[in-house]
Amino acid sequence: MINRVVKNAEEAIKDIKDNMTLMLGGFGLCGIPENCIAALVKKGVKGLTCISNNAGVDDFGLGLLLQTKQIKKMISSYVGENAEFERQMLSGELEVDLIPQGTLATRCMAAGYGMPVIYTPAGVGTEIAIGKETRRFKFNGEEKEYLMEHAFDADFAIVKAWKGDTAGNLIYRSTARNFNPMMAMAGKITIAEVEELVQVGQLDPDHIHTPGIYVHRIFQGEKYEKRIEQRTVRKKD
Amino acid sequence: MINRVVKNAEEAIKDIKDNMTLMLGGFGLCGIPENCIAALVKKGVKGLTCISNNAGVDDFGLGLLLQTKQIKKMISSYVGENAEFERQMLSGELEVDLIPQGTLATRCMAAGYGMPVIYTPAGVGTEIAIGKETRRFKFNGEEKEYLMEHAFDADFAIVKAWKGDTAGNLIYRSTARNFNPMMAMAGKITIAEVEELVQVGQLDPDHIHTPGIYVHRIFQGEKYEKRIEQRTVRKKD
Amino acid sequence: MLDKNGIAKRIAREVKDGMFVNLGIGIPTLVANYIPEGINVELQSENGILGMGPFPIEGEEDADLINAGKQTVTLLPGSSIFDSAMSFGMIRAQKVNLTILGAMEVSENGDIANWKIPGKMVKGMGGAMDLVASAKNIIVAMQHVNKAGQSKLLPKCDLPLTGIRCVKKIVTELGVFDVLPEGGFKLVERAPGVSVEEIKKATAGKLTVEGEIPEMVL
Amino acid sequence: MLDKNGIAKRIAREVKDGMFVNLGIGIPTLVANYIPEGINVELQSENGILGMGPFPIEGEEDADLINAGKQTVTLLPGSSIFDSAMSFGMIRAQKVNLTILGAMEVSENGDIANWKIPGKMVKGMGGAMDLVASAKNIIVAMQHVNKAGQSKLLPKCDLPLTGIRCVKKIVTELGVFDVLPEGGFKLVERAPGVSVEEIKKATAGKLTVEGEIPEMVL
Repeated sequence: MINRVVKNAEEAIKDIKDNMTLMLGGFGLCGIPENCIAALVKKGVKGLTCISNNAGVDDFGLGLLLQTKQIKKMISSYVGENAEFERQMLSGELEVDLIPQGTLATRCMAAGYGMPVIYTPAGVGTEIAIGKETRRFKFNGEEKEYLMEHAFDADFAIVKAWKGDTAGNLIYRSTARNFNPMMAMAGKITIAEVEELVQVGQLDPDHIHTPGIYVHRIFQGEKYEKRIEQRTVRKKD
Repeated sequence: MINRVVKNAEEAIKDIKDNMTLMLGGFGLCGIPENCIAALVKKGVKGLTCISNNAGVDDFGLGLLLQTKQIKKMISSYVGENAEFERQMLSGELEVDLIPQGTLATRCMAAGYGMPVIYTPAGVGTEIAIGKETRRFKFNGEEKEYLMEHAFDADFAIVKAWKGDTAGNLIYRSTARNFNPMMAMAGKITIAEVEELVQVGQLDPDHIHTPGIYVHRIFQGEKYEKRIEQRTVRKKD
Repeated sequence: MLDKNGIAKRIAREVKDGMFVNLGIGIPTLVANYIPEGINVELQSENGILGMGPFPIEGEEDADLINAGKQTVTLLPGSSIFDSAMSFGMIRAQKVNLTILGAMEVSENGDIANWKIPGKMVKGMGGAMDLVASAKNIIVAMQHVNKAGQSKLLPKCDLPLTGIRCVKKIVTELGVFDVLPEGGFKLVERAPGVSVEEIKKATAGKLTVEGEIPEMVL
Repeated sequence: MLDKNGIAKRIAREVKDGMFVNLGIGIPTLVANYIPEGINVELQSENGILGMGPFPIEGEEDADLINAGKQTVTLLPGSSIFDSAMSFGMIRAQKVNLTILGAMEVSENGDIANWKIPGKMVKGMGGAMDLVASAKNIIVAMQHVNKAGQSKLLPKCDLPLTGIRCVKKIVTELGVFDVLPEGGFKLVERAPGVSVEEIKKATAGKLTVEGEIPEMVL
């Protein structure tokens, strides 16, 4: 097996440079690469384009990189719950490309699956469709219009998994999976941080969500906060 | 949960009619729906179009449906090792559409993912490209030509899994996975036969390969032969 | 007049046995509380769940287990987890039978606007554009008029669209409306204590009222 | 002159540390036996394996675990299993670094034919068309001439093509050849005991021989 282990987040991100394009896994604050985000803040790399479904909250997740103004452009589907984000966007400091969530997921998948473009009906007839090539196709017995959307082209993908092995194989836990598998497949260089790094042979090959071929660097992260954005509970019956 | 259980293969395939299009999972004889194939032979339904990577061997797998001349057309990537197949094809009794294996897999995936077409470079410049729309795209920094390929449109998908639960969730074992997950997603009606059918709650949600939403009928198969096509071994060191 | 729970309760009746249902944020989320016993449905959450359960009992929240509204949830026996590409794949491939979501505006021909108020609110569309572009059966749960007192059932949407010609049914605090294939809102039921006149006054788009309109019994 | 194992042994030298490699049926399969100690590679099998191991010990064959040639195999620690769509996805996305496969014919410009003899053999292309269309580094392992004694290194392929302008290197029983970007076969090494004259005679396509050609040492 090919060993993909690096020491820590600092080493994993050492060659991320100003003005690069990064994909970052996670949905809200769930399944985000906390250690790598902290290391990016510390490194101070600037002018980043970040492809991420959300932009974190003011003081956690990608919100940390927004506070330090390291992000030039966000490509996301939903950016609510973030006052600093809103301020930067409205003042024009931050470029924002809002795209449908399924389009975001599928453009990542396209990159990972070697498909230069995909077609989706999401956004047809809306401002999302402006300037985009459209085409009618029949699918499932129904003809309708689709938008042509391009595979993302990211320098790095940074993902968070639950368990990983030294060969880079990853297993996610529950809905912390979300965008992580597609982004892992889509990066030119993919960095994975995991809660638990194990030796090869300890993960069941049938349970691997992301095969190690997609993962160039892996390390065991530390001090996961795993903050909950909307704590909702019910009373015991 | 929605209960997807049917009694047996006969009940599962009861509404498969002459001249329908079926997808059948498996690679060679590995991971094929043995029970459903037997039931289709017994039912005697004719004029079938079968989308399957291979065509079995003379006396097993889809070879059984070839013997009884129930198949009108095969859409496959590799059909070697099957004398009756060759005879029917050369005599013109059997229509055969040979397509690249990745194209076959991806046309199934496209159906399951609601993508009317996909682009692939496989077959560019070959006889496979004849009559197909081509287009140049840049991917991974390289511009090249791609073929447009359509999502499959199958009446039924018939797959084989290792374990399944009453809600239709499926887990495959080792390389018996192969085409089964994509085909399960692609059928208008999907039938799954499993070696072991369990109650809901017994499969780990993180380990499910095919969510039950794709599976319309599930049953526990019997008497799996699981024949090995090429038994290759080494001596103990 | 219905309150939020009333709207949810009425919509719950549209949920049939064996359906896979996606519930949006807000009133749609409440629908789950009113699905009748004996009706087996599975809830899909577009961040990657089928078979989503209720909120967890206090103390059992799991940061790794949230719904598309980022709320902590639970999994029912028989649930499955998948990635976002598969999630929207099953939405595009129309495996999800029913989508219930909120709206700021709906037009006579079924256009919906629910993601942006230019110059004011730009939180993003999330998965809404994907859902409305693909779902075969879309029910909108919303207030009949906005905070400024203007009707949200319009001849044409003023706000940026989320999707076109997609809404099939609308349930508001005043009643239930079918969006007609040829265009226009057809009044199907009145909310308890609401008159046809009140509904007409609150509806800017073309409203069809045929015969006696029954008052709903919840 | 090399036998099949000699060809495999020579090709094994092209396999570098850290590579993901797809081996075709026949001679390419033998390459796995000759990868030097200390060179860590992972073998991909397009039916859905990364980290494929050797054939099983007698009695330990598993019908559910086969390679793309339908042979029983094993998994190494750190292997993973995936479906055919992901398998060809990683091939198209060029995550597999090296593809080694057999051929019936190769042309000067790197075209390859290996799946069909019209009117005679039509077994299908399997995954070959996908592999040659996407792989950045393709090495062909084959006999230099066919059973009729005709060269398989041609100005232009006669048989139906599998892919165009894709083969980078060819290893036959007679020697090692680079396919030049501008077209033509460049002789890189002679097999033990084989003369440049013999190679010239057996090669129908344009052959470039520059300076002294070393005899390979295996």
